[in-house]
Amino acid sequence: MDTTQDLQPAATAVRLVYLARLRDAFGTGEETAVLPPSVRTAGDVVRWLAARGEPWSGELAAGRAVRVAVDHALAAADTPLAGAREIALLPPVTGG
Amino acid sequence: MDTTQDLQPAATAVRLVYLARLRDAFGTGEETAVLPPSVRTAGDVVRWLAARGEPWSGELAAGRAVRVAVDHALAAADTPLAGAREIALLPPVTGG
Amino acid sequence: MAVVVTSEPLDAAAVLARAHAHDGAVGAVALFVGTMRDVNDGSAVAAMTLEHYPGMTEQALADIAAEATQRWPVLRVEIAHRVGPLAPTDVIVAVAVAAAHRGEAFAACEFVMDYLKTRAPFWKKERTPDGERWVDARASDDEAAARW
Amino acid sequence: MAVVVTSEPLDAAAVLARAHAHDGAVGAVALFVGTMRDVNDGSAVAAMTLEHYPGMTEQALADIAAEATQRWPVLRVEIAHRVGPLAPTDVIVAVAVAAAHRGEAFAACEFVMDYLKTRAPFWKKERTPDGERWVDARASDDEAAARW
Repeated sequence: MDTTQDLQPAATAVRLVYLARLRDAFGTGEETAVLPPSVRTAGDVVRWLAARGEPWSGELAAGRAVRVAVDHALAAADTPLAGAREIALLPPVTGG
Repeated sequence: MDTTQDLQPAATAVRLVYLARLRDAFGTGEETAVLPPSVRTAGDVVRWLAARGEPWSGELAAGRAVRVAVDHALAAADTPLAGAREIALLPPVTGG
Repeated sequence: MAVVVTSEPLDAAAVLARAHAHDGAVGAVALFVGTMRDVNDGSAVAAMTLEHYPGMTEQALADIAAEATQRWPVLRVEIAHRVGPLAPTDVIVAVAVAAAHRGEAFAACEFVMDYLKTRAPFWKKERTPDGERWVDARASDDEAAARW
Repeated sequence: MAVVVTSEPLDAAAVLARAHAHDGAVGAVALFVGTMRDVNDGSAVAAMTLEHYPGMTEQALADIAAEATQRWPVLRVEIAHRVGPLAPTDVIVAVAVAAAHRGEAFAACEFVMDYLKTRAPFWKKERTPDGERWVDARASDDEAAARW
């Protein structure tokens, strides 16, 4: 076993949720993923998913209006994910 | 007959209406009056009535908030009375 | 566009329904309902009488509604005002404005209320433990109306 | 203070009644009702589906209501939002705010709507003659929310 792994927090699975237009584009409403240790903030999640290539890269390109909710609360780009169980990607909302 | 009278418009009676607090203070809700020729504007009516003495002088003293409606339309102090049939004195309104 | 002045209890929901009118062009209805409080200026208020100036009242409300319609792209303005004796929690006034979008519905509704409060000939007389009293006009109402 | 998210038809009058609550401290209730239009961005709209994010939605609305209660001296904030399939003229959202005086009722109600429009996880998908389309967010909504 690589001993450097022991210095990282235990990797836990998070639920990723995609809503509305993003669900349609990604072809799925949710998945379970283990985030790499380098993904520490809400903004990191978006960049990490965008690196998967299309359709992720197009929908999540820098400048696209996508908001992140961490455990049901709207997050800023620098909101830490520590302990998050559910991370959702939201297109601009249009209710009301 | 005094011939100078012929130069004035024929004096016609107007209905004077007093509302709310003013009706209570004057002890009457309306009267019919023939205004003297010098009373030409909404402001003139207030000053003419104030000259009657108490309770008119107190309720209609300069600086008291009283509005005038001429034929059911709110009037400014310099609104002319020409042809008016009903002139109402209104305390500050408090509906709604 | 309709104006109602009545001594019967007001149904705010009916005023709302008349403004919306089941109209597919309407995306927003702002409704304001003024109700009788059981306390005012520190005194308990058991009852109130709303006096008005019959003949002028309806015209004043219609003029205010027309002014709102001129200033904002609204579809309908409905105003209903109670007169006569009232008890606490009774509806005094209901104003509903229907429009395509919410900004103009809110603005026009607030405008109508501000103008109504300073230009429509209604007067409140309250019955308190110390007897009857005419309600004083509020300077804040003049300031509100001066915004527009 | 209550939040309702439902796929059943909304009764705006019931939301209004819950806010007023037959409470003698209430002098003003501002109600906003958002309804489905039959046209948007130049296209006829025959039907709409309102998607939301169950679990977050109720929390987001409760947070917005709580924020309004902190910012203004209001007595009650009631929010009801429809989800699922809707037809033109259906009520999408109803927000009622009860307060002693009208200024704070209007302000808090408008604030709730502006925040809801930019922070609550709802998405409209319209059915037009050209097919289904997700509704685009409006820049004017961001500007409205930025006022507060």
